[in-house]
Amino acid sequence: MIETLKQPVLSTDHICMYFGGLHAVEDVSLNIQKGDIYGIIGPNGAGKTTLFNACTGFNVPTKGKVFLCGEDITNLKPEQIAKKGMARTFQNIKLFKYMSVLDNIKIGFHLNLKSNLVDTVLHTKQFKADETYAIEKGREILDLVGLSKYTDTKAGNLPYGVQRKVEIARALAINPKILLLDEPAAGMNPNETQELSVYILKINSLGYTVGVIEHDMKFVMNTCNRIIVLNFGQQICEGTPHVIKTNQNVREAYFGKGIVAGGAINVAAEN
Amino acid sequence: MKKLSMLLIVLLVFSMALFANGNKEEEAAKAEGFKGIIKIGVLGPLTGTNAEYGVGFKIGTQMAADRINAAGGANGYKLVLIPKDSKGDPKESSDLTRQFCDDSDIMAIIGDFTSGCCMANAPIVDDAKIVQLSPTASNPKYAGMSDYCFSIMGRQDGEAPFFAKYIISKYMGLKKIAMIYINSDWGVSAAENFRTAARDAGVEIVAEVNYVQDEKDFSSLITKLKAADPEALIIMDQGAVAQVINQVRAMGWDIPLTTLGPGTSEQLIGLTGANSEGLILSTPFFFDPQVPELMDWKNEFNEKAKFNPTVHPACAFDCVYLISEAIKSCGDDVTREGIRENLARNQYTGITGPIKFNAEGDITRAYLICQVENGQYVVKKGFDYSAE
Amino acid sequence: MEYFLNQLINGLCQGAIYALMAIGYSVVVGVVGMVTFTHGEVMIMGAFASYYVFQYCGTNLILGFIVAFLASWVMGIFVYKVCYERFFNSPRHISLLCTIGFSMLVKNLAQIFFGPNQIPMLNIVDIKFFHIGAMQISSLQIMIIALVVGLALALNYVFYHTKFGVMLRSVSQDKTAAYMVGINVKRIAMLGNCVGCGLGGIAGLLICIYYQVVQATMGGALGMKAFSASVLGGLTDVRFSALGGLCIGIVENLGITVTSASYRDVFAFGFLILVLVFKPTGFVKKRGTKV
Amino acid sequence: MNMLADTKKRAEMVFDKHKVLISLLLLAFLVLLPLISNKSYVMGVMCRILMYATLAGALNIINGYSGQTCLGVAGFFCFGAYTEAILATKVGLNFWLCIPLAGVITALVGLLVAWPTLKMSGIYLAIVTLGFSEIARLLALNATPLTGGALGIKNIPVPEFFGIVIKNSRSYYYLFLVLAIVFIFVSNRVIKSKIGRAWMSIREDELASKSLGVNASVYKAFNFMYGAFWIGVVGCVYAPYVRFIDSTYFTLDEGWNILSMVILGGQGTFIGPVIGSIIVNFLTEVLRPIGQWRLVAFALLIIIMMWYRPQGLAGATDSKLAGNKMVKKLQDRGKKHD
Repeated sequence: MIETLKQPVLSTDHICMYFGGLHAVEDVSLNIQKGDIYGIIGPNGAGKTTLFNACTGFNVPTKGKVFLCGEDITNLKPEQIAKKGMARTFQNIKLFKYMSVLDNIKIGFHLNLKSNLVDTVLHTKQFKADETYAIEKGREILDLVGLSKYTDTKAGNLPYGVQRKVEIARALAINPKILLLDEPAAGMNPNETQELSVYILKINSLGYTVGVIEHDMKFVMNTCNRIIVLNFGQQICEGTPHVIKTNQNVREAYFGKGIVAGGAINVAAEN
Repeated sequence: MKKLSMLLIVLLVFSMALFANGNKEEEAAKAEGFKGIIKIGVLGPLTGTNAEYGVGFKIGTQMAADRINAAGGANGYKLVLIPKDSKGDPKESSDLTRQFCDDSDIMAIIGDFTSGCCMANAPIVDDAKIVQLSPTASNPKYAGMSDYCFSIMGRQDGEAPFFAKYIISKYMGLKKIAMIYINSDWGVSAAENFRTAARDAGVEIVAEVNYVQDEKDFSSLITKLKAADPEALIIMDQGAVAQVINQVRAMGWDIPLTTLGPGTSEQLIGLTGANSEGLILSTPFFFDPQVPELMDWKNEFNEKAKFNPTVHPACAFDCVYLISEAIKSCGDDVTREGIRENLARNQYTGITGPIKFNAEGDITRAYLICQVENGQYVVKKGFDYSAE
Repeated sequence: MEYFLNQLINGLCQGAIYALMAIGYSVVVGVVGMVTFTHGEVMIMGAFASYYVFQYCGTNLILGFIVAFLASWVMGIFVYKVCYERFFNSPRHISLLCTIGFSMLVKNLAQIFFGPNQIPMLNIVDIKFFHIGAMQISSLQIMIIALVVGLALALNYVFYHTKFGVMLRSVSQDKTAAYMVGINVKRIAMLGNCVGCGLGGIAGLLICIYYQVVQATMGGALGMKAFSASVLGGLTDVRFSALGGLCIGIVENLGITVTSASYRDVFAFGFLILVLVFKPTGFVKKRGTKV
Repeated sequence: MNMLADTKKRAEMVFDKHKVLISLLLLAFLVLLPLISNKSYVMGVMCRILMYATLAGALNIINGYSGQTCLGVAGFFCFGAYTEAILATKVGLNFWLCIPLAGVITALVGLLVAWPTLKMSGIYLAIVTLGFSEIARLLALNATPLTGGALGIKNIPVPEFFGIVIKNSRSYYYLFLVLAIVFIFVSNRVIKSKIGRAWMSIREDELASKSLGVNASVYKAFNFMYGAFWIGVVGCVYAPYVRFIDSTYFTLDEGWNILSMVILGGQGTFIGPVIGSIIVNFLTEVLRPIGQWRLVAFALLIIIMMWYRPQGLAGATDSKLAGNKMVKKLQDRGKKHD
């Protein structure tokens, strides 16, 4: 019991990601516990998204390992990792624009549907069960996250903020152990950001573990219960919002201290 | 679901368009003093790579029909030709053949150009019991496919042996030759028959290569043949002969060339210029400058077609006459079967020479030896092979 | 042995022509960023243009090449206007299908206006032969190889040592970025397309001189060879595409020497597919622009 | 504008109501057509329409639903037809057994072709399929002992159905009709299932569908096999219909022809290819007199279609197939909402 509590949902072990000479992620180790809302922050080019990609199998890390509930998923393909129970969203929304919101969710259920070609052609019990399951669960999720009024609208026609929420809802459909959000608040106005924060807290309260990349300090501080700060690929601090606020390195990373900032600019120039 | 009904409407329009037909020609013909009209379908590739021959068909047959009608028609009936473009595509050809078969006015079909098309049509004409008389199909398998299939080109297994026996071994007196042929139904059967005949005639084929339709680069093949160092090269094709000749010369290989297939085609000389000088070939028929009516025919054709005829339109010309003869001997009740019977029975001598069908519906022709001398085809009667 | 060397020379010559076609092709694909099926037709148009020039102004090779280049350049403009200009933001397959339609259009119009038959192109160059031992090479073959190498080098220079070349490469790598730094992307794309087509035209003329015949229906097969050659070269890399062309030519001819010419395209495409199986992006390390 | 949209919606609702009726009407019309006119020409054309409708439909499964670019349809067609011809003439296998066999073999070939290019961008698949199509034709032309080489295979035995010999084009009309209906029925069910959704999600956004656990490569491969299967089946029925096949039946032009049906008719819907087949074959008949210009007309039609309606006449308007216009429209809407 204690162990299961102790065991992190997602953990990376000294993970490195190099592109040629560029060290995008350098020796980062993080542990996301069950129930966390785990913030990953850092200035532009700090390697946040790269870290995500390394975790979700879109890039294979150069060194180090990734564990999902203690299971090594380092070299798996994205779809396999998704199957293991890790869902993600993208920095630039990747909805199926032309499909209705419900259909988007349905595709999210892909992994939970068991019917094969024969079932499909003959419309066996299995198939009918699957379809009904997909639709009902889909509506359920939409109700849960309060998007039911959009059920049959085309995803592409929705306002930006709502599209975000739909994308997250779709990620929930695969019933993930952990949900990784890549800059969900990007390009949102303050109100939308506010809504989003509430939305994420709600999802978390439903028992989902969430990892979120964000620039917006305010957003992160209000939403997350643990935070890791990256700078030029290296983790410079990890802890509760309070710890972060008071951490010297973080201040330097963001507001600059001569040398650090200068060095930073040089490095940036090189890459 | 709008789409479904859209589909329905399109279908209706479509079928209406298909069922609509009707004709006034009958009355017109009667007015001209004919007993009635007899329609003959003409199939040929009016477009596509073989367009030259298809157009030749169209004009050749029309010339024949005009002459016959001018002379009071076939047994009092006016012959009306219905030329259609099969593009040398078997599918297209089959559809058009079906169309002909449905039209009860059409009594016989002349065509198609390639053996492939003719063989694709064979089952259809067999069902419809209508004659398909091909001027040019020379695939030995073709005529046998149905009682209603005829060809007057003369079969490969007629011409190829003649070529091996008389031209290569007797006339040219060679023992080692190389062979390049097109990998098509025509070319393959030609090569096959040539091989057997050559074996009998004691001619050794030291090298043989083939290529597919639309081949353009023969250099590596020629190098291959050259390596075997034969005494002469025989080219079996209609379309690409000119290119082969040119490329043989372009590779600086001056070897005696002979060709089986194109006949006395003016286009060939045009395409090869000086390269084809001395080219030896066999032809079932030749526009002999000594024979005035042949020259008239040639000139008349040239006026209409704006290019000189090969043997093929001449054969097409004869086909129409064959049909009209068959109609004549049918007497008054002209039926498709009747035409078939009489066609098989009749004997007729056209501009391309005497024509008498064997049991299968093929004919065996006598061939001439021609050679290109300063840009002209000249008949060589080196010896009288017909005596043997 | 000499026999094989002779075959090798044939292959080399063939390959050189493919290489030239491929160069033009990869310029088009590289700069425009879309795959085309019209290249074959464009080449043949060039050949026809210079054929008529030879007819009326006597056989002047230099003039012929210039005319072929310009004619195909003009064709390039049409292709660009019809198949590319309005499709930069669309899914790739649309412009692809559009080029297929365009090539059908050109091919059939050509058959209507120039006739479906072969047209002779005799004695454009008077052929001499050079013998090295038992293997021989004709002046025509030498000319072709030399011309192709020259053009390849010239193009390489333009690409990597001139302002225009820099623009072309920038557009081919990232249209938005190029636009940001103030390059008139559409115009450069069109120019690049035209350059590629022009080179195609020269290739077309060379082919027709080599085969001594020009025919409206020749384009399709050649276009596909150009396509496969530049796919071998990673689609956008000029130098590797040339290499791809050479390889296909040699593989074809050596294949033919051991079997028969009926298998020509089997060797060409079989080789292509094999390479793709083992090196998914052709000879180059990584694909330049995403096509 | 709004009015118009409303009327359109209302019209569609009406049609939806009478959906069953309309389809029944259509079916009755098709079944009774031979009684209206059993001219073998009309029947021949109808056979061709139905056949190409199925072929185009199968191609549309690949190009339209999963957004892959397959240009080698003629090659699969060739494989199917030759499989039947060889099995029927050399082995003497029953036609009805040949159908599944031909389908499966073609499907396996499809897998073989698709596999190397699954990980690459679509264009590689395009060129590989194109090359495959030529290779298939040349193999048919050169593997003389098996395929009869250039002389082709003639006198392919005609199938029997409980004693009824399926010989004339009229009986083949019914055969093709049944085939087309079965194809549409089965494929419709597949598309409206998990599998179909996966295909479409790949078409719309491969990365996203991967992130949702859709195994893109496997589904693409399966999609390719599924399409190839049906193309093979059609080929299998086609062989005894023409009684004589050789390699000239399966040139690239044949491929372009089928492709143009899909493009004109519409991708990503079932009705699209059918309409495409009708239009193309209908024009083929009507425009015969103008000879070569007919193909010019087709080419122009394709270009115009790509310009103004990339998804085709009856294609899936709400899909990536519809090109950038749709995207723009959506973006504008999105902006308005912000």
